Amino acid sequence: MSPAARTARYVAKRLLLSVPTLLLAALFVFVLIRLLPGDPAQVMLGEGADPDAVAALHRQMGLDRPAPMQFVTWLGSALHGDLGTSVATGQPVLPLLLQRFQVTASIVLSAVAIATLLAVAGGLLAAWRHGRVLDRAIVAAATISMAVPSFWLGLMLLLAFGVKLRWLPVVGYVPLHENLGAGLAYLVLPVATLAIVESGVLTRMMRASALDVQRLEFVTHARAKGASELAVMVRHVLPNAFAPTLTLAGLTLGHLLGGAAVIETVFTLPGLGRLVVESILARDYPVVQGCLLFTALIYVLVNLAIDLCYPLLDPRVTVVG
Amino acid sequence: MPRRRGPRRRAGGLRAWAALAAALTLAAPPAAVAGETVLRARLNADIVSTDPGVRRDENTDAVLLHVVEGLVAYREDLSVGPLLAARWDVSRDGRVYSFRLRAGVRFHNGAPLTSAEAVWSLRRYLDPKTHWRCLHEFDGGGYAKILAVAAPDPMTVRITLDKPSPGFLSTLARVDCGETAILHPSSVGPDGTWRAPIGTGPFRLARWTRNQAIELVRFDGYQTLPGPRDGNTGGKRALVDKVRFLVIPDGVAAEAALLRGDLDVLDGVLPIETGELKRHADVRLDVHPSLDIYALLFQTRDPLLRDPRLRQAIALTLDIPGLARAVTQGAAQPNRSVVPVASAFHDAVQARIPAANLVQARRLAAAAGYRGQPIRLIANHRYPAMFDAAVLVQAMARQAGIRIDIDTLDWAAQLARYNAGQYQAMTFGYSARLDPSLSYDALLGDKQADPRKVWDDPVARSLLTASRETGDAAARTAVFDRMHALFLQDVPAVVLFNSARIAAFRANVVGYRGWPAAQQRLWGVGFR
Amino acid sequence: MRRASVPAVVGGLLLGLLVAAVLISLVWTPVDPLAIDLAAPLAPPSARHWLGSDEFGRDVLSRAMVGARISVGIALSTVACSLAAGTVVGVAAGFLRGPVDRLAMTVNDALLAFPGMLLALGVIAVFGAGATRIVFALALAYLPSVVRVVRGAVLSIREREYVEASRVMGNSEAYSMIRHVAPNASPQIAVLATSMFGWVLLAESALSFLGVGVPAPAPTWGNMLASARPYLDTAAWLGVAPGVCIAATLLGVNLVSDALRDRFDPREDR
Amino acid sequence: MSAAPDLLRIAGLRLEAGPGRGPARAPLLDDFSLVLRPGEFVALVGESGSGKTLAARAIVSLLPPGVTRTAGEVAVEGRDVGALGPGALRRLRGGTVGMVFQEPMVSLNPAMTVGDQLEEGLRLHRPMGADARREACLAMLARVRIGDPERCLASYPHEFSGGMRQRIMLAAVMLLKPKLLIADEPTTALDTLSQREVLDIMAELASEAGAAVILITHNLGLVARYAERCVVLEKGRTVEAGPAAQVLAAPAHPYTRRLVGSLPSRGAARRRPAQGELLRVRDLKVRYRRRGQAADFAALDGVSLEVSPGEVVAVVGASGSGKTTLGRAVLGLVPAARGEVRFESLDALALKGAARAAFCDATQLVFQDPYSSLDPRMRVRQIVAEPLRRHRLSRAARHARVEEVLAEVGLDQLADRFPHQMSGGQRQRVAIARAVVARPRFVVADEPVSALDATIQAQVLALLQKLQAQDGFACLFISHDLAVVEQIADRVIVMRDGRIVEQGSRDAVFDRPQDAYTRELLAATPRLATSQAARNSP
Repeated sequence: MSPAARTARYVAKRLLLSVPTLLLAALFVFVLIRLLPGDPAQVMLGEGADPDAVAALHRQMGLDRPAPMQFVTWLGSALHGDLGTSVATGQPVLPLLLQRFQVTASIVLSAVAIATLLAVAGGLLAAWRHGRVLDRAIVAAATISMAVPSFWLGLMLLLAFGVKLRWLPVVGYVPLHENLGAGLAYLVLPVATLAIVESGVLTRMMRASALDVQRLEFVTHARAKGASELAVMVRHVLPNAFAPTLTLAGLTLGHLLGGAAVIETVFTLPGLGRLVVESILARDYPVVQGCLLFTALIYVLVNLAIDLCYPLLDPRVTVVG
Repeated sequence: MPRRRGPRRRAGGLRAWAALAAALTLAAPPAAVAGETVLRARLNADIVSTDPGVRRDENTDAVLLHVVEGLVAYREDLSVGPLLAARWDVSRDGRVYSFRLRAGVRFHNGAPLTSAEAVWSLRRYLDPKTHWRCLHEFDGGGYAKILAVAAPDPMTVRITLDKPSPGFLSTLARVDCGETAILHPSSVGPDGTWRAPIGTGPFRLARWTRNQAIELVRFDGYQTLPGPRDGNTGGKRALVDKVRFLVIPDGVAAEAALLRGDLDVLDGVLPIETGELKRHADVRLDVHPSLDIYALLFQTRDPLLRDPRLRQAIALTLDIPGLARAVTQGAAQPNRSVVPVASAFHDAVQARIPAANLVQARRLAAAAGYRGQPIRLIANHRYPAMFDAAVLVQAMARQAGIRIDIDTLDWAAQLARYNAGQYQAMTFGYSARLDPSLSYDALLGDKQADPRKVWDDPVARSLLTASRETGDAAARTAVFDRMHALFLQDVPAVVLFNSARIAAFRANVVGYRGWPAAQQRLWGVGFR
Repeated sequence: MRRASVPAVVGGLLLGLLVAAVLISLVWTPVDPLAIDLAAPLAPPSARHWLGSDEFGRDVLSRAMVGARISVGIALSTVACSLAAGTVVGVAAGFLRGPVDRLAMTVNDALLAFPGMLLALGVIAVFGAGATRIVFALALAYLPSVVRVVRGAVLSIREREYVEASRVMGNSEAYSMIRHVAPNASPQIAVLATSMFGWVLLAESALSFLGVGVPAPAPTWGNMLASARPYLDTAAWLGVAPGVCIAATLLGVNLVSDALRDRFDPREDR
Repeated sequence: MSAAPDLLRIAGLRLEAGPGRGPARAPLLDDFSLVLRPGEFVALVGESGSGKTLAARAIVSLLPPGVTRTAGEVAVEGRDVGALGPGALRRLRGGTVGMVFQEPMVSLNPAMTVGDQLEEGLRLHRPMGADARREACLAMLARVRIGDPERCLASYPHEFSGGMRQRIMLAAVMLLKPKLLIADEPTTALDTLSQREVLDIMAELASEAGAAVILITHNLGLVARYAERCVVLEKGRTVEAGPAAQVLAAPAHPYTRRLVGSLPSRGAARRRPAQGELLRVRDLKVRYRRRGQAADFAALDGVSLEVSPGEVVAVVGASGSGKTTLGRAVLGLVPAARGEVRFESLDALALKGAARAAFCDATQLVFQDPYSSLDPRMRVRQIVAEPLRRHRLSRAARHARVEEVLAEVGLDQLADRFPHQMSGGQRQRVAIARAVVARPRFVVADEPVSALDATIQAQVLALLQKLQAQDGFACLFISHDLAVVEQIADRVIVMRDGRIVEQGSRDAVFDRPQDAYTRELLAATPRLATSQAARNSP
């Protein structure tokens, strides 16, 4: 079997295996959201609403049918790519969440990429200067960044760069494909916040594995060959020490792609996380169900992508179809 | 595999570069025409539709009332005045209303306003398939049933009711009914589905980017009434070329946007956020008392709280002015009465607020046999005022040895508990009701039939009926004063305050003002 | 005995301070942390309120001290619950393998595929906010990660030679699992526990920020921080105290756990 | 005085750990001097902790963090290494002085192709075109006898065996034509045949290139075979130096004498122990499934053997010969595809429940690696007591037995330690104590001494022999080191590719090997002339 065919088979198998996981996730969401006290019709109509009007809206939303039947119907159409329509706004769920996902993805992908770059640079530098002042400083900075709540940091950055210095806009969002420059300006602060918050743990991970790898003889051997320190760290230590950091970055990515609710709230970004939180609060069942199923799928795909990256880093790892 | 990957990757790269180049050249910033004035205002959540009075919430009402207009509308003092109707006649039996339409009014598509559009609009609202918010007011469930809508001539609309109704016009004018706006039939598609509002308002809807912004453009063919702005009627002049409503859910972020100049008007500022704004010279605040009611509700059927003495004891622990000041940073009016402070019926009887008396509170609690049992008080984080009030109630009751534990639910859950009557106590907010009868109606009723009702007192209920049957102000004042006395005695709830609607705007904005109906109005608002 | 390193001393001091604050708060706080003083809201630090007072005139220092107890209590109980449950499930899955493992991992993956924060949000929406419910919700949210780490550790450790040696002695798999595998997975579990402690402290404050945190009036660092947000410019001290507390505690935990790992892990030569 | 400067001159070198605060610690290396002329072959001999590796690393200024040079001078080609700038130092490393390390498994970068790693050095030191570089690499790989060098360049290290990796390492180093080659225990992790091959190639390449060699080893046999001169180190001090043959034949220093004396030697053949059959293996076959390969791989292919009570049977063979699998298969730790194992006439592979437990009590396994076979979280006393767990013994009796065994292995003072607090030799004693505490009748010892230093190896071997004689258990002794086998075995089984190629009594196999493979193994085993002599003397 060629490596490509083997990879394809592996991907197919993994996707197939994730079907029960996704079904189970869908069931979880469904049960959880239906356990919530409160009624979308009631929330929409507010405190003064007439009970008859609430009941009518309830029927209109299709919520008067037995829950298992609703689940089966929903799942059936979900399998056909139809996630239903929002009970609150009447929008189709799939386009809605794809549109929201774009926002979240552009922030999260760039933030995790930047955090990983920071982590690689910081981790390698710290490992290289192990036990010296620079190492201590990097570890301290990483630890502190892990200890700062993201909403707090976001707010500080917003006040400093948005309100006081007026360098960057503070609210709103422009899709990158509409206007690249303005879009980027809106992304800077949320991406920076998220990158700083996530870089701490990644840096520590990178440093730890770089320290482990540094002890191995091939690193000494590279030095004995006359390789420069930069070459030693970048060519020999980095590729062998990167896997755990990559795993962690992947996990972070998987979780954040499902919505960085806090960051999205602070910076008023129309992202997936805010959509889910708002939908939970509004009891907008189809949106919550759709979003969380989508999130679970993203998580599975990100994990798969990460697993496919390992063989690139470590030739000893092969995918088994 | 690696050998095959090379060229393909290069192709992908080229595509990406091409796309990037295209993005850079095509995506110019949104055209900012020189000299164009844009007023930017904030919504704390996206509107739910563009269909007035149908799929709606407060934000939707506020935005759409810039675009559409009804026959009649509220004036500043909440009385009803003409808008699209120039005048109206009521038949002697009070059942037939004839509205004479204003001449020269045009829809956004250029079509002139005639009785045909008005009849079409009203009949559409009365069709149950439309799901009009206020349908049940007119289908026999509410004050009066509309029997017929007719157009005797091109400029007259005639509505026939089954019985006389003093509240008919003010119901038509209601903001949450979408002012019963008159729309052009092209607002809906051939199959009757909603497309977009073609109204007669001073602005027309230009663009709705979901969850981000709604853009309104000045309607050049608008014909304003003479005189100054008066509620939702009077002179309605668009002083700017565009109004852009930005959806900014987070208060602090919105405030930052205002301070930075990304926003011109920030309506719905939370009282706790005003401290910061007051310190900025280029920001002005507009504080206007609201007709809503914040109250501490008790479940009078609860085994512990069924004893009025315990309820009285709790009420006596409360320093209501202090609480109102702390919760709203001094913006709200403390009020122990169901009749809002801004109401004309709020007189000296209602204005007297009993002072806190911890000694007596302890005595009453002991008399009621209270021995430190915890009382669960439901509150939510969605509305900070309800939450903060709960915190203060807890702290104040504690001073008299009454133990209150706060249960924080999300708003939907609290609402469900409210509707089912499943609580011991909760802090709750009633939205603005424009008449004290309506305010009392929200609380008072048969608990058996409607578990939402907080207060189930036969005398008070008959008084409520009496307050509706008369239009005489003095007689109604007397009724409300008696109800207030009963309310203070029975304490099914402790009204705490009527909140204030606070708006902040940049110093160069002129003409912005709040009003009792609270919905933000951006006509008559411009730049210095 | 090696001399304690500077970071370890700093970490120890920070945690010592925390423990002292918690212990003192059991018997004494400068002011009743729940007592409101509507006459003096948002007072800056003074002789009466060392760290100032909040929007209802409550003493920030006293609340931070009591908040330490609640926040740390929540963090510790969450970590303990989710570690206990996660270890049982993880060890069982790694030990039994086969269909049980597959089923457990499918359920686990499904849970893991949920953003933990949203899971917590949902659980709290269902059961209402409250310290014990937050512990339950967060423990549930972190459970799948624990199961994954523990199971991974179990699967790798059970192939080590000393476990094989135990098998050679004729010991049952269950015995080997309890006597050899589980204890040797403990360093990895301990590392996870310290990171989790930090996550939970932050998650608690994020939940407060999203409005579903520990209900007032009980102070936690998280809800103090969240409710200080509107006053960032006017009353900065409101946010400083809980912010510094969270950061210092996490710093202390990290430093001490690094030091402990250096000290007790025989494989970690310098 | 000769005109050419010495290639290497080390004088009075002193290395210490850390900045010397507190009471003066013993230096890691003290007053070490060595002069090397081009083309010389010198061995540095010593056990773990003797400072031999540090001495070598000091030559290229590659001391581990925390180790500093506090006195002395190191000069390569007349230039002080300590005074070189970073650039000059990098030119020295690899270009002038090449190094080969001990662990072939970790001395090549697993994430880079062999080609990239070979070329990296060339790119740094020998400016030439890409094609010329590739040619040079191919030629060198062929030179170190790597079949299919083209393919090798594109492969990753994990695709090669330890011996091949070490030859690739050698190629990478010799490609740069260094004037001095430092080989730090280059073959310790290899089996006898690979060891022979690697060292032969190394010696050959060095003499062709005229490079001097410093061979760091604890194996005196290798010193005897390859080195012209040798320096013996003990705990950082040079105890003896001189021509290799002379030092080994007539060691002057007591430590050197002890080293030489600790070489395994053949004792008198023991009286044939009790007859009868303790273990009988018939036609045993074990298959492994390899990932991504259709066919199974036969690790054991029809092996039959017997072990009598109290007999020591050695199994020898190169890596991959199936000897370790054999040891595990007879204990039922690896499922057998076919064949039978009878222990005291019971079918050992089909035992269940109590019978299986009884079998486990009667048999034990000593692992090769004393670092990984002891639970790091248990104290020595607990580890040793564990096999007694299921025995119906009183607490006191169990305690007494544990103490007794600990005393026998000489660890009664260390019973409360954790494994990581002990040396390798001590750990292996713990493992042996654990194996014998329940008085088994059969012990499989899988390379029990190959990870240990020479003198420790001798002690542990002696201990094992003593206990075996005293308790009378039978032993399947698995080893690749024929010298050790020669000392301990009653009978020898030679394995290759999962089959037994020869078996017989020790003397028969060693003195009159029948199979060609056995002869090859014997020839590859490094020996001292002296030990040969000692063996031949009565």
